[in-house]
Amino acid sequence: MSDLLLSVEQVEVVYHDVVTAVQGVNLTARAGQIVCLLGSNGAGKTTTLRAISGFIGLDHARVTGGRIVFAGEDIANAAPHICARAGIALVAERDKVFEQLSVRENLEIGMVAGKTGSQAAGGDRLDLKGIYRFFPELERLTGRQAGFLSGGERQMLAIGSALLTSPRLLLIDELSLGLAPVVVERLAAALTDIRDALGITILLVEQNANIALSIADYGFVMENGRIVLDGDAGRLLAHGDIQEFYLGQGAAAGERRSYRAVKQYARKRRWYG
Amino acid sequence: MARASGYLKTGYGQQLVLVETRMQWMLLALLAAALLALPLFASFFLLDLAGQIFLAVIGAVALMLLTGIAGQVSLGHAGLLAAGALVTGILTQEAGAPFWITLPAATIAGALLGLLFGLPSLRLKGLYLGISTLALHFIVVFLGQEYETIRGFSTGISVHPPRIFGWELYDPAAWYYVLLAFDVVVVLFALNLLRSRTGRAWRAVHERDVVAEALGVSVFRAKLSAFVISSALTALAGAVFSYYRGFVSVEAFSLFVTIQYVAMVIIGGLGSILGAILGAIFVTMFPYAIEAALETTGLAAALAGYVFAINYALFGLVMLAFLLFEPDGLAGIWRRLRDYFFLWPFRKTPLAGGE
Amino acid sequence: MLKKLLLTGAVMASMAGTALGQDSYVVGISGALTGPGAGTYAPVIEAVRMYFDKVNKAGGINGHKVDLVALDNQSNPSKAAADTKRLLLQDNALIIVNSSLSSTYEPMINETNRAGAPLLFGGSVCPTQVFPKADPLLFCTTSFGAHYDSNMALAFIKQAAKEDVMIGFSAMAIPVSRGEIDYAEEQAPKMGFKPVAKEIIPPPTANYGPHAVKIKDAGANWVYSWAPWVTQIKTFEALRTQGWGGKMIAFGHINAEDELARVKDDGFYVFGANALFQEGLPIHKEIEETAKAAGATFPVTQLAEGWVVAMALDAALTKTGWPASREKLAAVMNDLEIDTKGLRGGPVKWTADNHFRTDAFYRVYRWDSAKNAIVSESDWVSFPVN
Amino acid sequence: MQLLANYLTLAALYALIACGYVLVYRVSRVLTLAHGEVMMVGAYLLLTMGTLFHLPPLPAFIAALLMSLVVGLAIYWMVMRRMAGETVFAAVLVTIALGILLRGAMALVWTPRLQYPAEAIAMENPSVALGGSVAVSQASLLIIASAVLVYGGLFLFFRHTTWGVRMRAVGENPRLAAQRGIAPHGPLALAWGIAALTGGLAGMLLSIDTGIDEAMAIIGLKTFPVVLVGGLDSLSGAIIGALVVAGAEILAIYYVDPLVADVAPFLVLLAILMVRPWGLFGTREELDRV
Repeated sequence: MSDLLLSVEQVEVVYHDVVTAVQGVNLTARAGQIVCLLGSNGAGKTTTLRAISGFIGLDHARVTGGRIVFAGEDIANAAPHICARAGIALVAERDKVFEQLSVRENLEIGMVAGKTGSQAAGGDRLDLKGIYRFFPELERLTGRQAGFLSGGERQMLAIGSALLTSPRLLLIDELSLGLAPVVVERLAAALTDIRDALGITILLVEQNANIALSIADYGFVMENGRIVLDGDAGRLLAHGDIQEFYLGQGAAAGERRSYRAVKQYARKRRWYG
Repeated sequence: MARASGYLKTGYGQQLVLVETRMQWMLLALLAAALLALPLFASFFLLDLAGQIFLAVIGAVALMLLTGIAGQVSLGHAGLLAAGALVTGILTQEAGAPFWITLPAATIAGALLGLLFGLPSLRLKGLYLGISTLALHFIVVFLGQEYETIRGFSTGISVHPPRIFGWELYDPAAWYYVLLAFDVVVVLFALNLLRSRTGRAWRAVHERDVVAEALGVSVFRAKLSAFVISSALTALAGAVFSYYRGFVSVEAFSLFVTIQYVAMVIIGGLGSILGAILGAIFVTMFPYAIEAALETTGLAAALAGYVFAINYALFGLVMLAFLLFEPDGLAGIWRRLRDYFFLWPFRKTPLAGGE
Repeated sequence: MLKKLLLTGAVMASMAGTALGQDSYVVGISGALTGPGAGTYAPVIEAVRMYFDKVNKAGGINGHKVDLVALDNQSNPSKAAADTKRLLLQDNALIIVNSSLSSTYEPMINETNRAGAPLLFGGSVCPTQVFPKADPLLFCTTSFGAHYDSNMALAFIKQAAKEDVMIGFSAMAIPVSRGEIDYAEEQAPKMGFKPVAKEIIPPPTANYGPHAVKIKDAGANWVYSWAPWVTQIKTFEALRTQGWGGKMIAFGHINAEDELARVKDDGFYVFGANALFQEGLPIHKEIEETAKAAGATFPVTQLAEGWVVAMALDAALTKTGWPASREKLAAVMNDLEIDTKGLRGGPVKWTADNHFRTDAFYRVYRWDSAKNAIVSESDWVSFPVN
Repeated sequence: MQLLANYLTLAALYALIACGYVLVYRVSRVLTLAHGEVMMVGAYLLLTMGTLFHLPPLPAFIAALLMSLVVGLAIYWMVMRRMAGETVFAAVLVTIALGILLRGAMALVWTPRLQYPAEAIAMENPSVALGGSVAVSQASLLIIASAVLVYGGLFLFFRHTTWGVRMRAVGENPRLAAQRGIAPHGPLALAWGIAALTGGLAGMLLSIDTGIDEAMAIIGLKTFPVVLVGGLDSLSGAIIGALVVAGAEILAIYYVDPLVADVAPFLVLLAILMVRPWGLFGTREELDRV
């Protein structure tokens, strides 16, 4: 476990001093891994992600229990820009790019801040060229105002800009949300490339388990503010509950049942044959 | 007004009751007795101060309804006061109208101005709205000044004390009771308004007008009614002011007056009628308190030429302090104090994780 | 000095209800000690205070001291009304003095008339009620007075101008100033002048340029302004900036002497009723010495106006004798001649229907760059007031 | 022609004042109502440089400008920083309170009477002939030149410098900026600093022309319509706003009645807001934020 980069230990997050959003969350990511965090709406995935990136402070929430250890330091409740400078980059679900800035300026913002951040473990310092290598589309659009980009282009720009802060850990919230399947596949492939090339750890929060598990090394499943299941991506992909939960026919039809419902169903099936 | 706590309401009727407990009745009676007896002891200076406070309360309650409750920013408050006063002055000068004509006329004029300047609120929000109401101020002052110049009232328009059945309202103590009665009526009116459909609509619009619209509140009606009612009350306050002081002059309604009223609702605590009253008391007494403080500490001699500047600077400082450290204002402080005594010796324990 | 004044006021205020005037003359002042306009009015009140400190030290008037209760109305009409009520009802003042912006007049007149007390305007513009046919209770010693000032200015232009006069006017957008300039505009054609421009300028104006351009483009070779000093001087400076070569006459407010020396322009005339200190009359020496001894806060050049107010009060109280009452004092003031000892061109004389002065004396000054000093353009000129 | 020169002077002055409002608004979403007072601080600092240190014009200006910058930074650091996360309305009220405080403090330090910084720093303000019969004061020329320089400088700054891009980023989306590792305090403080610097400069130049007293704060207030006409978050809008409002004012003085000059800007503003509630160049969504 020497190459453990991130470890979330028994974390509890409380909103407005009253509402407990997640409780006893345990999660780890090793250097160079792609880890995914699955769960249905409201399971607490995003809260966990925002706790790691320091953003919950802006939403009147606090980590009230447990530790978030990143590269050996507890960063629970640190301000977002501190987390960013420590080497954590977040690609949020909304608020992806500065719409009034050009593509180039968006990327440069990352670079500016990246000067103070830690260098990607083992990787060389990235520059614009490096980003254009992963996302050639952006080079073409370099002078374009980011507000006019398509959804896929925005996502690429957001990832590119985040990468330029030289992170060691890249957090991505809902990579696939609202994007065409072709684009999602393209992005997923790029993420694998990025990991391979830069050795960056990626934590992916996804509702689309298929895509996530296909590129991830390890996966966690959240339900009602707790981690209920974890394991190697391959094993999860083969796990019956996950099959039922995310990949089954119901899921394909757009109906995603909760993990608990799936468990109950499975139990009933065992009892009643 | 203190609210009861610690017991359950068992019917909707109880929600609508203004005074809930016997204790509150007693306190209110005590307060009323004190207020009624004050002129028997107070010097002229104190009576006049009380009169100023009573006048300020009307204006502050009006602004509280608009800004604190309905959430519509207005920087035209001094303009509306001026409008009410000017209508009174012009009617007395040109037509010799008695108070029972001028007061309603001023109120109606205020309502019409409110309608006119509430219209932008349907399209404008927040700061933009504030600035557009600022235009109201400049326009009223401009018109008032034109009138004063053209009619040759270069030093202001004189308004004679109101006559009621041949009896002239001039004595400070008499004014005290009249203004007190005015305040009681205005405060009761405001409190009742807030419990009505209109009041609830205002609060809803304040929270989020889009949602309010979706819930079936007519945003159009709510915003306009807030402007109209608040402006009518404000203009009425201006008219009463002109009778109390016996004159009208646009110079008496500078932009600083607007700021003072805004300060009253902030310092008092946005969203509460009690806050408006406390704020009016605080802001009106503030300069006198500073002068008294300077004098008792012996600093008056050293700072004589600077009293105005000191007052001004400290006023800004206090307003700033309230905004930064006590956003709930005096009403918030009052609630905390009350809860503390109410619950003593059982200290309130905050919810887990709270501070 | 001012400190003492305010302290007295404050102490008086705290002694709510205590009857004053058992064995002294009580004079109430409601003026702008601080706040807007204080620059003009505070020196007046300070001079009055200095004067009576001196008088009291020398034994008072008719053997009785003069109690001065000065309240700071900060040019706020509402506060002026409250202060006056208090001075009359609580402090039992014999007479009230107003030295403040004109917006405070109406409320104060209301209160004093009701109480039957005389009200003296000192240093602030004289209201119309003091001119014939005067209100029995209102009086004024202020050096400027509507209509007579404009008559004087126009007469001076008539005498000084060698060419045909195309006259421009400048006023501040306040009723007092506008009214007077309207009057002057009416009078100008009667003097044979051609009024070509009239600019009414809002008080906080970022740029006087556009207003000046209008006056200049209209072809004015003389400009007359009767307004607070700011408007007068800024109009003039903007005109000069535009390269205007004409001459301007404006009223000499209390800071005129210092300002003439600052602007140093031969074509800028000021007229007024007070003799400037550079004339060095004995009365000027006396004021200077008193000011020095009392540690005055304001330049001595600004104290003449208030000195005249004090002289008037002194004369009125002396003639009233002891015991004094409001009625007695008012009766005396309805027939009174105040010796100004050269501060004015002649005595200030009040009669039953004239509470301004029977004769208005004026003098015109300007900067003379050849002599590098302020020079007097004319000797005292007088206009009968009726 | 003379009219045109005066028009440009007034427009330049308004633009110079307005850019402070826009800068602060754009980066922190706060409409500052203390800008007039900040202008006055600048002018008084210039005065003090002359009366206390007897500096000649250029060093006096430089020193006063630097001190204005510090005043702006201090305002952010001591007051506005605490308003993070509060409602926009509360923040605006804080600036009102700040304005009152500053005005009182200035009256205490410098007295409220009319004073002349030009005399204090021994600066001549001659009339400059521009050919024909057109002449303006030297200070007017300086105002026009400063406005051009300041706006040119700001455009370059925002386009091409790291800090400029950062300020735009924080202004548009402070959360995202934080995600990219930008601490919000730097750009916000800088915005207040530059606003105080440009406002102070406007105040100083104006005071050279007309002296300084309390009325200057009201001139700051009269610049509101300029900013709102152009759109609160747009620098180029501020230029257009200044041209429109100054034009309305000058036309009112020249062709209608000088008395209307005070009201004209507000009438223009009302008219424009009725048609485009977010100003000529403002961003539409801004309306929902305030």
